[in-house]
Amino acid sequence: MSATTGLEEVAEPWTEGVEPLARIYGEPMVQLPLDLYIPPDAMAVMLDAFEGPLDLLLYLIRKANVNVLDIPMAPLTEQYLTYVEVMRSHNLELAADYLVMAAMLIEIKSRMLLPRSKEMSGGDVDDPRAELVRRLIEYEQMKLAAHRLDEIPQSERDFDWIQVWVDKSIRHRLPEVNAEDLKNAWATILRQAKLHTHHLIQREELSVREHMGLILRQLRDSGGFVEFITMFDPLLGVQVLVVHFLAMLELAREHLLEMTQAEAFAPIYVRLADGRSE
Amino acid sequence: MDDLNNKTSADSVAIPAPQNHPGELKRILEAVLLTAQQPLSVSDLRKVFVPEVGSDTLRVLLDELRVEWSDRPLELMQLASGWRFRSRAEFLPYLERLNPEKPPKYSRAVLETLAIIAYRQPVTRGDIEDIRGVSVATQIIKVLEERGWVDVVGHRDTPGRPALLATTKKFLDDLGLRSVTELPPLEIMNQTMDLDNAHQSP
Amino acid sequence: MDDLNNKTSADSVAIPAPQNHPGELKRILEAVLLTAQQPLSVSDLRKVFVPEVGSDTLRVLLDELRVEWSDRPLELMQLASGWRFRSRAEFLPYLERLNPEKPPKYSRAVLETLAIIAYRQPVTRGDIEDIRGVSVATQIIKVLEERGWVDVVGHRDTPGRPALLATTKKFLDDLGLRSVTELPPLEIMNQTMDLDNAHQSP
Repeated sequence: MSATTGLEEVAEPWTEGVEPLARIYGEPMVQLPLDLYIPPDAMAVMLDAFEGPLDLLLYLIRKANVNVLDIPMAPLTEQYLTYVEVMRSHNLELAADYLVMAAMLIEIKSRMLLPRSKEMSGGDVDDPRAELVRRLIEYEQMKLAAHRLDEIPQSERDFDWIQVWVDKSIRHRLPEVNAEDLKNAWATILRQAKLHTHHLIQREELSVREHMGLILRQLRDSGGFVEFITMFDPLLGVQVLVVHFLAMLELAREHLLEMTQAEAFAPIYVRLADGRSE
Repeated sequence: MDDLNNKTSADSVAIPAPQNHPGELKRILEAVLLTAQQPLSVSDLRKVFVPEVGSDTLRVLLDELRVEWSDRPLELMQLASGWRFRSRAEFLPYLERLNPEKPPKYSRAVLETLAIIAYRQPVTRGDIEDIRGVSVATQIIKVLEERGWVDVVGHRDTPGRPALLATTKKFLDDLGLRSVTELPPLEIMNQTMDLDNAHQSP
Repeated sequence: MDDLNNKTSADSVAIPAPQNHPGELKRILEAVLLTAQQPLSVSDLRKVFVPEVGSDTLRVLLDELRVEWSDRPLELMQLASGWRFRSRAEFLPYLERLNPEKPPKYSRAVLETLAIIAYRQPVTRGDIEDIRGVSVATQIIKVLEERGWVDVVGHRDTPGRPALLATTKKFLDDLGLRSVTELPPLEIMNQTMDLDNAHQSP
């Protein structure tokens, strides 16, 4: 009976160093003991051992080997009160819960003495013990569940989670920049400059600036001196060609390149103005 | 003109290993799970891969990984909040020699309270007291809350609006469970407790 | 009650596998190293074994382990303070996707310099200094050049023949732009910012 093993283990925690109070297995008790002697020093250990009045009651019921559905209320109440009295007489701090339970037991016992009233529905009898039995059964169920729960392997106690070292320093992360950052940086520059007249940098203007860079790169990579028409790729479309041409004029205006033509209709040459080609 | 800058763009930052190969995917998963700070769900794990990898593919790979590790010192667990590696219980004695710190042990009062919360959730402190038949010290609930195993999930609409307690995902994770339904089934108490039948037999 | 716990934890912990077998020793070492939160020296590791295992034996086993892991996602490192597993660098990009960290940031000086080069290209260092009103450290240009975002596209035909800086294709790629024209448009000053006027001297 797995249901009983858990209880048995819990029912005997005070046996260490103290004479065992009871054995549930071994010699089965058919009758409740008529009187009860508890060694005084065992009492303190005992009080610790019980989780409360329900626990104590369960213990007494098990010790007596009685059917929980047919608890003999008189002897059980008597035993319970004896325990409680002993605890009190030893000035042990007794939780009020024990006294509440004592009152409940006495009440049930007295109701048992009254003639039982038949339910309207028929043969069922309203047993004054029903609520107590329900509670005992539910508590025992949870007590066992607690025991099972504790048997499940638990992190830290029974195993460790794995978290292998990640050494971030072995990867060099570069800062990330987005277009918005650049806009904000520009805004900061403006605020610093504290100037008030504005105009908008047009996309067209930027596009010309981009092409200025491209042309300079192209010239640089081809030795700084190329024929004008090779700078244009008709496949890129009219708009690009126009921007490219404007960029070239802008570069010429900024003296960044020179355009030369020996005579009318002769090939036009473009040369970097930094003089590297010379 | 595009080729002007080829030189610089070729220098780009360390390219991650190609992840299209299933074996490579599995190695990546393994690395991620071994280094993670918490259990990782399949949707967490999907974030790792660009281009995306389907959840089904990941589940297959996770199962393969679990099998691959089955005769190795760690085990890959599927928990309430995801997948995580843990050390096998058989190695605990060795690990303890290195870190002799004793893990927390809970009193019966704490364990019974935890059981009631786990099996009867959501419950109020009053419910717990009814079942246990004693008042529940604040300290007991606090121990469980601090462990991250129990938290308040609401309030019952009764006078005083008492807090409703339930177990957390961390509780399930720490016990290696995926769901509360994986808790050991409650003993169906034979109403007689059967002590008589079991032991009272000459 | 403590004895409840004692019993159960004793149950859950299987008896340690016999550790005399070298394969078993290696599995234990592996488990201990995978679980450890810090590097373990050989003398730390010796504490794990009862009966004792010699340092030489341990070193041989550690080397074997390192070789066994050489094609796996972790590597066993021998550091100044001991042995430790770590994830291989190639998996870091994946791990980062799971825990995105704030990337490092460029200083304001670098960002402003970059902004000026991007919006006003091609520009000389002198142009940048004019706009920012402060001198531009060589280091700043160097950072941008090393990143492959900026390069010299020519030289202005003025005294000193200063280098003309422009952004590269890699810059556009890294910022996810197709062209500089996709940079956000912005308002600028008419006068001071008008580089054309500034440098278009007769």
